[in-house]
Amino acid sequence: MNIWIKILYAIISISVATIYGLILGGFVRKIYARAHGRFGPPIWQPFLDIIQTHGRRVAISHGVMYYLGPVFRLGGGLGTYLFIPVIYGSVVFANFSMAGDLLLVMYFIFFGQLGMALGAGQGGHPYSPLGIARGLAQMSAFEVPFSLAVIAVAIQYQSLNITTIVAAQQGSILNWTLFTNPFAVIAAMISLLGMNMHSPFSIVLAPQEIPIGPPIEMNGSFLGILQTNRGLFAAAKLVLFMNLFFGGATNLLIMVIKTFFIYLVSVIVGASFPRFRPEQSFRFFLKWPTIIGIIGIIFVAYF
Amino acid sequence: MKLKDILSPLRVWERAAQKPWTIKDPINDRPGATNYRGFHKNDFNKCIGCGSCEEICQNAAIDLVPVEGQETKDGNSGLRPMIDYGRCCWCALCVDVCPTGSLTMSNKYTWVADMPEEYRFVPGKTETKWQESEKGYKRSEDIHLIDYERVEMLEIKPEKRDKSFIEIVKGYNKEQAMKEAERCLECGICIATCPAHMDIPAYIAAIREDDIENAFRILYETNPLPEICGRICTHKCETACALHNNGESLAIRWLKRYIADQIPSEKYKEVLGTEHLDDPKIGKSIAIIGAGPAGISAAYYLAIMGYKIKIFEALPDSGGMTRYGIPEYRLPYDQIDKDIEYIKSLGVEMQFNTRVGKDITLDKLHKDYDAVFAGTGLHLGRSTRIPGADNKRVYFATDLLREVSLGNEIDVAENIVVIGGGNVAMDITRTLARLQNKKYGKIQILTTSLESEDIMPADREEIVEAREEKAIIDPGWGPKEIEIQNGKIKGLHVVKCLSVFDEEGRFNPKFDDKQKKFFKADMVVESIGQGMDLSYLSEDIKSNLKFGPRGRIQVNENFQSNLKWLFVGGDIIQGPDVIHGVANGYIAAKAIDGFLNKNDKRRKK
Amino acid sequence: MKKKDINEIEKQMKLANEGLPEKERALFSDARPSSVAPLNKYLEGFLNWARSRSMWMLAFGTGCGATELRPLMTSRFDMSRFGIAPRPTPRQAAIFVVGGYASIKTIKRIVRSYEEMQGPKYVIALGSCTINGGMYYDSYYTINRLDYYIPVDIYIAGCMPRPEALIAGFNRLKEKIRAGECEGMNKYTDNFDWYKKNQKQIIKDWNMPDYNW
Amino acid sequence: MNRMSENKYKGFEADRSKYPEMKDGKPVIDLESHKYTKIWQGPQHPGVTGNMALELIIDGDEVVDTKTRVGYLHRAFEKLMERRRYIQCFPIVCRICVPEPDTNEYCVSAAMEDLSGIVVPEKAQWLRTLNLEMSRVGSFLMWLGGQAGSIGMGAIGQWTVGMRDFWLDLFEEMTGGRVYHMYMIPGGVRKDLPDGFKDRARDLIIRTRKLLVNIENTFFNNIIVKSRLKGLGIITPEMVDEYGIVGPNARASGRECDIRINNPYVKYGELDIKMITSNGCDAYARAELRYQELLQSLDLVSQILDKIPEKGEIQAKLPNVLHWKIPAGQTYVKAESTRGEHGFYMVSDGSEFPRRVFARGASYTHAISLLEKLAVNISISDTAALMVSLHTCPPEIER
Amino acid sequence: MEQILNRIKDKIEIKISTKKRDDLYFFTVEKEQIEFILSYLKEQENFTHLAFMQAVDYLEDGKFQLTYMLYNYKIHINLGVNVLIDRKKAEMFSMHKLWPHIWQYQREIHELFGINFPGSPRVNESFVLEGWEEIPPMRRDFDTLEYSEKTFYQRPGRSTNDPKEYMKEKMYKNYADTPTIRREK
Repeated sequence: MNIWIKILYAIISISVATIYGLILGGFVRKIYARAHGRFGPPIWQPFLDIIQTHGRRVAISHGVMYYLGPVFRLGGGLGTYLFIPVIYGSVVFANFSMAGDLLLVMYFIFFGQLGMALGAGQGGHPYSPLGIARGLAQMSAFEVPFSLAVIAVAIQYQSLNITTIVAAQQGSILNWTLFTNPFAVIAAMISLLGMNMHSPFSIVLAPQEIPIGPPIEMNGSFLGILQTNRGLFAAAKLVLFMNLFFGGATNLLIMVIKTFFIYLVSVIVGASFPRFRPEQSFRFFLKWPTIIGIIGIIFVAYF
Repeated sequence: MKLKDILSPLRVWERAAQKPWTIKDPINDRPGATNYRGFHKNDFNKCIGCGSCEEICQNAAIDLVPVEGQETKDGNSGLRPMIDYGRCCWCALCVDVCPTGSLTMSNKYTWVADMPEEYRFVPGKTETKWQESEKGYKRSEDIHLIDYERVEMLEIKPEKRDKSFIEIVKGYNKEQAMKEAERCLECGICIATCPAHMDIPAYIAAIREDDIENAFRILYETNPLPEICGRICTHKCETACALHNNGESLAIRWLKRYIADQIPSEKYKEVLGTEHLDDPKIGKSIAIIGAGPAGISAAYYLAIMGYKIKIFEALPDSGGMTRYGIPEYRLPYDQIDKDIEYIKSLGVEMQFNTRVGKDITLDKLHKDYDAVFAGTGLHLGRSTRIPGADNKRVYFATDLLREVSLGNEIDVAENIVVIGGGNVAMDITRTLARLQNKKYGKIQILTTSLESEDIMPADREEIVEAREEKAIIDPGWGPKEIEIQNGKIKGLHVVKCLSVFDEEGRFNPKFDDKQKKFFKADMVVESIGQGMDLSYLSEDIKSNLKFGPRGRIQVNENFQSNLKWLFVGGDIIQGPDVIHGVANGYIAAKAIDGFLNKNDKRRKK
Repeated sequence: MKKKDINEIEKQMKLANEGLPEKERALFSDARPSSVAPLNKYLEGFLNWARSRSMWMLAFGTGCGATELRPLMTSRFDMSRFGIAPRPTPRQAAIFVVGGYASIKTIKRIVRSYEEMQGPKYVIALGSCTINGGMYYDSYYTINRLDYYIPVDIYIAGCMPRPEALIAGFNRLKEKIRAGECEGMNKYTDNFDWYKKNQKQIIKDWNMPDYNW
Repeated sequence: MNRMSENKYKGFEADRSKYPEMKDGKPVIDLESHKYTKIWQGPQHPGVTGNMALELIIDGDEVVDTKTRVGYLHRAFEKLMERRRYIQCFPIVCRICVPEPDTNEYCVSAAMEDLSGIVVPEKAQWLRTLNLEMSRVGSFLMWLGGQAGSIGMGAIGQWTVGMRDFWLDLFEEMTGGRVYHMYMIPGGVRKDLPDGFKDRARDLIIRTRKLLVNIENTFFNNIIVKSRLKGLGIITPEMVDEYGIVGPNARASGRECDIRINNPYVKYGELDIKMITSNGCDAYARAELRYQELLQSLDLVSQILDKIPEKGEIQAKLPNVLHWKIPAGQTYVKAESTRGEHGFYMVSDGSEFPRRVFARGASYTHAISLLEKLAVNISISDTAALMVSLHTCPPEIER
Repeated sequence: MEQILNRIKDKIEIKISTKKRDDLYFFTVEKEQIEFILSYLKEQENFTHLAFMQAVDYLEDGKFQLTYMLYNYKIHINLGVNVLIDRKKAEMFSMHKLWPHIWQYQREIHELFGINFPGSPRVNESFVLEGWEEIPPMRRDFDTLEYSEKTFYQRPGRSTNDPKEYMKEKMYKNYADTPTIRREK
């Protein structure tokens, strides 16, 4: 296939994912609002917010790294997304899936955060490093069960290619990892809670504790990029989970339904619980999910 | 760790299934509550611009500003509150304190503006969306920030007073006076209404401060007869009182009396600072005809300005109508003396039993003195001129009152009818009632008037008290004829009076001839007004003098007649009442001072 | 022009930052803020539309007014419906709701937060206290007129203005933004010296840079 | 107290021994060493009504030293009242505490009545009681939301603040004001209850109870809430006197101090009211106690609604308020607010203006002396929760 | 309570003692006795709760009155202890040994009244005021309105009319002032 066509497809795919991610974000806000007993913002509110942030006349910068922070973050989002095949069998949404892309994706999930840490650190506000410390620590923590789950999946399907993993799950609903290896899925879903940073794992932004943490100094277009990335990255994560554990999707509608329900888990937990203290959060991830993850591996490896 | 603690929180989502609380359109869906304290409204028809709202506003948010179309008149300053919403805290104290109840609040509460200056507005004038709004906070009748009830004045009971001429009203004691003085709002609207423009709020404030001497000095600034005025003033100020709009007006008259009563006569000079006035310095002298309120007032102010004064009085004592027209139970003679003795002590000479025009001519006064002030008053009675009114047992009230004051015996009949509805009618009614009671041990006196009870010119309390004293008041009848048999009066025929004034406000009574009544009487007293006696003016002067309507001498605003040296004031010009006389005398005194000084300058040139 | 003169002018264009200790001056910017002209009509119109639909408010509740912001944010009034959202940091916020009286200690923070906000920025002043001192007109520690210290776009009457009045205020602000009438930020930079003078007159211990970039 | 002896709470007691240098009982912190970070929380802080700053020295996530900075809301009420007539004082005092203004109104009115010997009519007393208790409900509701919000559970805050708004609707009907009621004036109250008020109030009580059941399920039976609030900010019973702690904070440490019961004012003596105490001593115990008190307040409101007389005077006669002088003297009137003892000390010198008015707010010691002690050795995540758990209301500190 | 008062009267001389209500008493003691009396009340008589401590400025008498409001949880009675101190030499003993939280009252009084409390912790730290340069604002001789007008620019353009003067102007302008009394000198 021509590389240009591939790039064109990738752009389409990215746009769709970003728009979907943002709409999903808007929709989730509405769901939260219902739990609060109110109507909530319109679902296209995230788009308006992005336009508005980009429309700022002044955007103060704190140095080179400060520019790079959001860029890295978006790079992380893009990187994550671009190596995940979104729709099984579709050419347009195949992205750059290749052998071993699972490892690459896992790296990119981390990558964005690190970049952000650099940029936010340059902002100079004391709350930024606090937030970064929390964010990185928590990420390291939830990475453990997540990695264990991924390892379990890799062992199970004997592949590090997401497309292969998805392909292996086709056929029947019982082929999904969810049913073939429930322990790994539970471990992964718990770490997804941390990854989505809804309560009780919203310790990074935590407006009541460290006013919004790392992006405290981010403004204007910097923030706009971060927000765009939030849509894209959310979509990427959900698609990844869908692919790894819920049998992937063969068309857009299934993708939307599946990812929405995956996201809903975070939302349901998020509205019900307050925030953990940071160390509680770290301890939590290193305790139950890790054990479950290990059980998952043992389950795949020996049964 | 309990499983319940993990699962129970998920019940948060129960709420999601319920209807949200959110108000769909908050701006329009939610009017303020019925008594919400929203933006201000003001009813200009009620507002009198007293400024109580300004006074009580703890944020200094209210200014009083003149408003187009609101005229300044008696009892209404013409000012209206302008509220600065850059200050207001919507505590509604202004609404609660408003004595007229004109200031209220709507239940509207949304006002957004770009410029802060917009937030100053005059409720009632500035066009607002909420002026017509019905709901909103109004003053509750149940709460009292201001006392609308007067401190009760102690009076002698009717059973005890109806035989004697001792003073009925006892006057306030210190505690009562302080309490009454506390009710004052200090708006000052009454000052304009008082003919003498006394500084009423100032002396009431002095009472509150218990600084009677200062209060007394304030009284004497414009009124040298506080004891007299403190008892029998027509107290027009009290009708203008802001409290009058929603309750009983302040007892200004009684407070004035309280002040004057507190100062013994020997301390007058000390308090007023007039110890060393004995020797007139200017060397000009002024003659005053009539020792009534107008004359005495003029004399006092001229005297303290350093003129030499001589008063000529036809009757044997000073005071004019206050002594000879007002019964002693309202104004004891020693109180008149207290006021007048002080003025005498300033070097004012008084020559009694000297009728100008008879004992001494006006021309001579003109020749001997630099200026003349005439305050001769209304001493002649007016007749109804109905058939039978010329009988000898038909009297004028003024004549009878004068006789009583002079101590002469009056032939009181058993049945008396008084015609008239004014204060003089009440005075004569009650005087004759007392005399009847003394003579016959019972009271059979009836007073009738043209005016129905609600428009009777007499003071309410006079009517009430007269009734308490068992006199019968039967107003609303027009006298038709006095029935006379054999030269003796049998009674008075009256017909129902429907209205006294016509639509244009002129005196033009209408009667209903079908409703008739007959009042049995042996004696009839007419008290329908008084006339002036200008016989002291010589023909020569009379022909030079200009006269105004109703036979009154025409004077300018300084009570100067067209003969520059002659000043006229008192009942013959304005009134009739004491306070106008005092005010006239005061103005005339200053005018005389100005007139003489001006002449001085001319001469020097 | 001589080089010396140019240096002189450049020096005048710089802010003195006199409140800062000597060694810290280098850490802070001493450039003057400059006004930014609006873009061309259509683009600016589009941005203004977006700005009016996504109003990010600084969650700095100064004074009593903050009390009514809570019902506004929560279920009964739910301002998020109108695109209004609180932001915990001034960098991201565009609307400053000054909720009533501002003591000297607070006005210092208000000025600082306002300057840290990135333009275009709008100020809504709540209640009597910001207009003419309100009930604290005679207090020695509260300001009387907010517009002497920062430019104000909208005033809402009340003490407190109810949430409904606040929504009406936001609606009016939306109209103004869409009409392109809210140039408070440029007004601030254009009259920078005047505002600074007023601020420094009441904030006696000025220990921050002259302009908080 | 039993809980106190358990070992697991010991770790949370402020223990400064592990810090490098101590001088005069205080840690010496050298910021230049780059070991510590100085950070300001506030002046704005969600969960706290009003502006108050915490100057924190942190070591990583742990707070090493705290200083409370107030003054952002200083309006000099006491100075202003010295130049206001007595009647003009009551609109201004309610601004001292925004979520619960009525206690201030009551105290200042009662102080004037006490000094001038005015007796408040029966019905006015009942209306005052109703108003005070309703304001307690409103304040507790708001606090509950604040406590939940401070640890990141937004839903509770959304519910309770929304519910409080319904109570504000009742206030609006009753008093004519939404937030600042300015209802109790010296001598009595300003308005009688509107028609149908009692039914609406009873209806709202039922709705509030329903909501509270929901909150109990979701907030108090919540594992994370328990894990965060238990053991946080322990007030030992000995500290109660040392720090002048009052109200729910002291009651949660076992001290029986409720002015409504100990020194009954208005009509509290005629109501069936029980002292609620707890021995938990920590933030969770305080939250639970306040929740119980909220339920009790709802009960009291319905009791008052039953007992309130239909007819009667609502205000005693005052002299003309424009020149109302109060005889010289001094008095101290206190009432139980949601935060504890709220009192007004008023000194009159016989003139038309008060000589001195002092508003004693419960937060005065809670937010400064106590908070500075408790907010040491805790995670920076917990400062907000701790601050809210003491129910600080900064405006009544600086006034 | 009477017994307690009698016991105190046995120990020291009380100048003025008033019973305001059944649960509120006040008495005045000398400055030197304050330390003793407060510790006695706290230790012996169970007045363990210090509700507040405040100052009142009696400018006319040249005195500050300090009030310590104590509360007894056993008998539920408030007791106010007043002390008068000289305004010129405004200084008071610090009571922070008895109640640790009193330091902040003392800090506030120090800032707002300018009364010194030697030995009180952190007494010189600023409490509510920041950058204050005038005399302590709660003193009676500090005029807050004047300061506010001078400093905070009231919005111009307001003017008011006194109804009294306005009506005089409109209705009886010529009714001029009282004639002056001409006296001999």
